Amino acid sequence: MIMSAKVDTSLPLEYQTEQDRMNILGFWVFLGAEIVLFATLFGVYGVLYERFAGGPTHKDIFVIKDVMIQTVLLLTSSFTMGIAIFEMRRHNLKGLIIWLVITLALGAGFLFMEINEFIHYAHEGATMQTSAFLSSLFVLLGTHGAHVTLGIGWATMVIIQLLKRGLTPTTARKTFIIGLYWHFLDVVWIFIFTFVYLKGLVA
Amino acid sequence: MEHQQSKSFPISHVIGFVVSLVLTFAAAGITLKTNLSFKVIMWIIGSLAVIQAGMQLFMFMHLREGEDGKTNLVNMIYAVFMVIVIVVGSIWVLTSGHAAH
Amino acid sequence: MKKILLSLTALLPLLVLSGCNMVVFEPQGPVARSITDLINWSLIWMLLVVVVVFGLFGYIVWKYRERPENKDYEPPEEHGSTLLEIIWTGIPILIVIALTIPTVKTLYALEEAPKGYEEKEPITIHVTSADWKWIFSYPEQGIETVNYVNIPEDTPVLFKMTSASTMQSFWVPALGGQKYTMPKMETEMYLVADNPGSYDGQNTNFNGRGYADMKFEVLAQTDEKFNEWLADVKETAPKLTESEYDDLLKPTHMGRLTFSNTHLEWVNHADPHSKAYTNPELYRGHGYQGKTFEEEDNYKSNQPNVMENHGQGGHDESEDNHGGDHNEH
Amino acid sequence: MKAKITMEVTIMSIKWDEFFITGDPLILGSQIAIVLTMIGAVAGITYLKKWKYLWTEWLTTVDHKKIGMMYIISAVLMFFRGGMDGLLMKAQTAQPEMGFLDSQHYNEIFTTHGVIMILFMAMPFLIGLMNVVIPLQIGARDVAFPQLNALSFWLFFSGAMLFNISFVIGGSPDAGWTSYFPLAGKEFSPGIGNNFYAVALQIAGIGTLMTGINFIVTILKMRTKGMTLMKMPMFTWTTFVTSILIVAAFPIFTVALALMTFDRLYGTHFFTVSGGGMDMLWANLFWLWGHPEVYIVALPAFGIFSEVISTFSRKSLFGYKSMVFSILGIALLSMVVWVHHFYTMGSGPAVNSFFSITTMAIAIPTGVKMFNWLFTMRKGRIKISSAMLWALAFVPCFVIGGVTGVMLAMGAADYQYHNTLFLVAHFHYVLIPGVVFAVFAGLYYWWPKMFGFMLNEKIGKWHFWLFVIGFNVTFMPMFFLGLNGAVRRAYTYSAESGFAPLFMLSAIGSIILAAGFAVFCYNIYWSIRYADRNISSDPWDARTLEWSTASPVQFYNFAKLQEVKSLDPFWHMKKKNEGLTLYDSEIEEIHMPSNSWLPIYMGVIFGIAGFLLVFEWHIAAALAAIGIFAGLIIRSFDYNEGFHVKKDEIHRIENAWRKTEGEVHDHVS
Ligand code: HEA
Ligand code: HEA
Ligand code: CUA
Ligand SMILES: [Cu+2]
Repeated sequence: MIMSAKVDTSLPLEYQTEQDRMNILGFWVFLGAEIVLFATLFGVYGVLYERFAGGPTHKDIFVIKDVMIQTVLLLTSSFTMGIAIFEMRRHNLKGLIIWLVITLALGAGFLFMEINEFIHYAHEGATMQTSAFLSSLFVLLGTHGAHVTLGIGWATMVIIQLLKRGLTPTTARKTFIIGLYWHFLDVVWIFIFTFVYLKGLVA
Repeated sequence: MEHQQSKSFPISHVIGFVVSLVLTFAAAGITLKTNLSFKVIMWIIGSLAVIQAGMQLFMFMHLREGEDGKTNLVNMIYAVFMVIVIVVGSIWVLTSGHAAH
Repeated sequence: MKKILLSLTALLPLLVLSGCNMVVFEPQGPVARSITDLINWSLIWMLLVVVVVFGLFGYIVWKYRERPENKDYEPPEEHGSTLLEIIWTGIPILIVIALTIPTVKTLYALEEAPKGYEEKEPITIHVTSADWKWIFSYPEQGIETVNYVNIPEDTPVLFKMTSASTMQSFWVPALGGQKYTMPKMETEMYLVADNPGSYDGQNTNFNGRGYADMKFEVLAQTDEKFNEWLADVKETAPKLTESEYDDLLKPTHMGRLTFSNTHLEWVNHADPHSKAYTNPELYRGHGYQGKTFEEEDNYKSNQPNVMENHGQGGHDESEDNHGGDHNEH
Repeated sequence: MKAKITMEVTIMSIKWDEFFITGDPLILGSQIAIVLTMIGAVAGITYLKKWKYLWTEWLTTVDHKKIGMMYIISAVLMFFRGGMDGLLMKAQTAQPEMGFLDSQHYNEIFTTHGVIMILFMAMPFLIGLMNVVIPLQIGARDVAFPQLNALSFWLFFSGAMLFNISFVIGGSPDAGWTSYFPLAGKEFSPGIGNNFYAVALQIAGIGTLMTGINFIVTILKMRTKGMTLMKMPMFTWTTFVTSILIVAAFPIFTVALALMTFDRLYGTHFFTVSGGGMDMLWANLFWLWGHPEVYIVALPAFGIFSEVISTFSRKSLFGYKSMVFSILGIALLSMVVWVHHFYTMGSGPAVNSFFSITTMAIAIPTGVKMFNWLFTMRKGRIKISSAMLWALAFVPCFVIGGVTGVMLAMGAADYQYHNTLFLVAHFHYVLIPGVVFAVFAGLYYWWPKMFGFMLNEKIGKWHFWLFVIGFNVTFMPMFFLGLNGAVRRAYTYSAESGFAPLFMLSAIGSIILAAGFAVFCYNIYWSIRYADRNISSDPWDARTLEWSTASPVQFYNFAKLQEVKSLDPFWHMKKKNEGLTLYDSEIEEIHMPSNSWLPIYMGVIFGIAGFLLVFEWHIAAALAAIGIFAGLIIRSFDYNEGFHVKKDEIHRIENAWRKTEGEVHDHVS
């Protein structure tokens, strides 16, 4: 914004101006902070994960089938988000928007499952207030879920802007950044899948 | 930026997607269907998770792309260092000494 | 320059004032002594560092200060000196190593019964800290005291420590270092007193309104006197009941109490699955009160801010309103 | 005061009798003072018709220099508040068994003192100086994200105000700045005081995190041509590394505070006694952030000293490379030492040994810096200006703080020092020389750059001597008190303890200290009224780029972006008389960002939502949170591209300051 907007057209749209490059770098740094944030939640979970206080344990509440579906939904959405960015780089606005919408639909599916999962837990008598284990579980999953929710809302804003303004360096940069965010949430999920669900289900 | 603009089929994405599905199901299978010890299973599935995360970073998020690719890499390495400090450090400190009930 | 002199002159009367009777430098037992030795060792090196830096600082600032005579002096371009930089990296490394070795040794040694006392059968005393008092249980002897603890001289005492409420820290500076007491956990510490005598102990970890007065006395006695005291307590002291104990745990100050049984009969707060004696109602202070959460294992009290007098020398402190009367103890 | 108010005044289910803190003259006085000040301010601004000016020039500004100044002004105010807390504590402990404050009151005061001094005084003061200086030092026209920068400020400000309001509404937090659980939980602190801690620090912390990101990108991407990483001024380096530490450490605090909020507001069991919670986990998370935090405030201070020492010795910094590596070393090590704050928790000798070694290791890079500073002065021509005095006093005072830190670092020895006044003395001996001296040095040094006039050097010396002597007299006795068994956070002590003379001495010292601070305030007042406005843009004959442009700096910083060839670029430009003049042909239009009302709006709405959350009025808080999302959405759709500064205007501004440059006198006595 400060540098006069010198445009380097040899680069993909989202990298063309200095300000856009700075935004993208800034977002990567922000992702570094997000990694630390989730690491802390994982650390907390790792410390508290066997403190059931007489309440339900992992095996009492985890349902592997649902978790697998959630995982596949999110993995697929990460893939479709990749395709969306791929289409953006080919300057195919329509393709971009279609793949973004598919991504969000998958994300919404994931969220739907997660909310159901929470309701199911509550039915089993497993709430955030039951035990330290459940507090840390709900907050870890909930933080991830809240990020997905935020991502959906944010991506919707970006889609509206794409529809209104078409593909410009600015909208391209915004799309690229939401793409990074979405992939990142998938990365976090991989670790939740492994170190929460699978770990809890090891015989 | 090197690739893609010209290509019409996102081959690397498809490969990445397939591999990530394979890794996911492999981890689930090892956890649920084998009788290995807890430690061994955790090491295996932990490694699979790290591989899969790395793949996302490089293949989907284009970590090293652009003029700040190197910065991004350093950023991620530092973040991983922090993860180890926070997770391993906390668990070590809080389960040693008297806390090792 | 002037400033260093000033701070040094400020230092001198202080040293005189406090005399050299600082409790940390007058250890009364082998545990405290090992720490004091470590501290003295570190002081030598720290003094060296201080002398070198202050000396260099004084010399350089004095010599190169701007004076009317050197107004025209233009300092040379200078970017560093590898040799010097290696020196002032290397020497501190050596100093740190010199400090590390005894530190690690002492850290390990403090976890065991002190050297020379391994043979002696230690006695075990359970310490339970509560708001704002210290409860000492002698499981082998079957007695319990509050706010004072008698120990035999020259005998290792193993304190097994826990808390019935907040996190506290058990410290008897004349006899050794401190360690935290925490609910549902157990920490351990060995202390030995060389000679009969009375030593001050206190909580150092802030835990609310009554913190400043959370003190106790350690009385080291000869074996004879100690056994006499034990016999006396067993004969004359009352028995502690569960309901008295519940009252005891309420946030109050009190004098000394003595019982001829221990609360370990019904609860050991070190057990991770023991009952939690928390009742927010008793901690209401000034200001806006939020909502509190009822726990299954809370001991229910429907009478906030009501506390009966209890025990000998009981001294209760009920609602301490803001602007209250805390100064009378 | 014993009478308990039993009458419950509840209107709209709010307990009004608990809402306002009543029954204490000190607090009543503050309430009246606050209301009067606010009425006075509003009336004054209205009378002077300054609302529009305030709004367009300050409240909505995205100019890094103005944001920096607002940070600094807030920090000075917070210093005042925190200092008052300190004085009250010193008054209470001046004599044994004093009845000036009761224990509850004392507890609240050291809690707010610690929090305010570290988070709302030290942090904003340093961030303020970074804001003013960094873009100038790297030859840029602003930070990477100017609007985000304004948002950072307003979030900090909102958090600070929310925290301070607890004094008069709702009740102050009282569990120490460390707020250890279980004490800080609802089980033992049912009042909402600690909600203020959890929520206000959260809001301010988010602002700080964004500052960190902003400066990392600014420094990586906006350095002027030719300024490689190894040609950056030292203050820029320390800011850069500090920003990395912020980004690495603050998210931990964010989580810790969120978990605290959940425990207190929603009945979860992270740190509670019941339900399987673990109190040690809070200590662990707090210090995982808290230790890096003390270096977050120390490192920029080291940067300021580097600039000041090198300028006033008229030499380039000795051992530049080893300075850079020692900063990096300190930053890396500072992430792996946190357990030294709870050696006494009993995590076993292996853990304690590991952390003793890492902690002591920090002495090594810090020592490298110390000696480099000393050798920068060697063979120099040391001009003892006010700014330089602070840097000089820093060296011996900080060494005392540092070596006592190393003594604390020795795990086994710490069993005797922990939570005593020895520890309190240590950290004041690092925080005050390391941070407060540094911001004073920075303020005297960069004041002319910010405002176009200098602070008075003579009054400055009074300020200096009173403050430094007062500081030593206040805190030196605490070392000895601690060794004699005096614990921290105790509101009183017995006459038999024998502590009385040293406590009295310490109290006397704090009065001298306060006098020093008062002289500082007077200096600002005097200089605003009387100081000469006709000074050069480079009054100290300094070395870095910020001195190559006007004082006060024109809003676009530089008419022409410079090219840099070496360290201390401005020094060499002056030596070679190169690049100092601006040719007409070099002037181009400059693109600048526009003001925005969004940051202050977000600050206000965060403050409101936070306030409602503190009082556990969840529905109202959720409604306010909608306002936050509205702000985010508006931001997303905001395509304001800024504006262009026309060549004529640049011409006019540049001519104005460059012409007078030759005629001014040098004011440094
Ligand atoms: C600016 C802030 C700051 C700084 C820079 C430091 C610097 C250091 N601190 Fe301090 N510290 C605090 C702020 C700071 N601290 C605070 C606020 C607390 C208490 C919080 C609370 O509980 O409320 C605390 C508490 C604290 C503790 C916890 C004690 C306890 O709770 O019992 C420890 C223990 O290891 C410690 C150690 C150190 C060390 C080793 C350094 C080192 O970095 C110092 C290094 C510097 C030097 C050593 C001097 C210069 C070096 C030389 C001249 C070279 C030669 C020297 C040698 C070889 C020794 N600090
Ligand atoms: C940067 C951080 C910082 C700074 C600068 C200070 C500055 C001071 N602090 Fe400290 N302090 C802490 C950080 C800091 N502090 C922390 C983190 C704690 C731990 C808290 C806890 O335990 O939780 C602590 C704790 C602490 C205690 C320990 C309480 C206890 O454990 O019992 C004490 C006691 O004396 C104290 C005193 C002081 C004093 C007298 C100053 C003085 O330097 C203040 C000087 C400033 C002024 C005096 C300004 C006001 C001036 C006036 C009012 C003059 C009038 C002016 C005009 C008329 C214009 N502080
Ligand atoms: Cu503390 Cu276990
Ligand atoms: Cu520390």
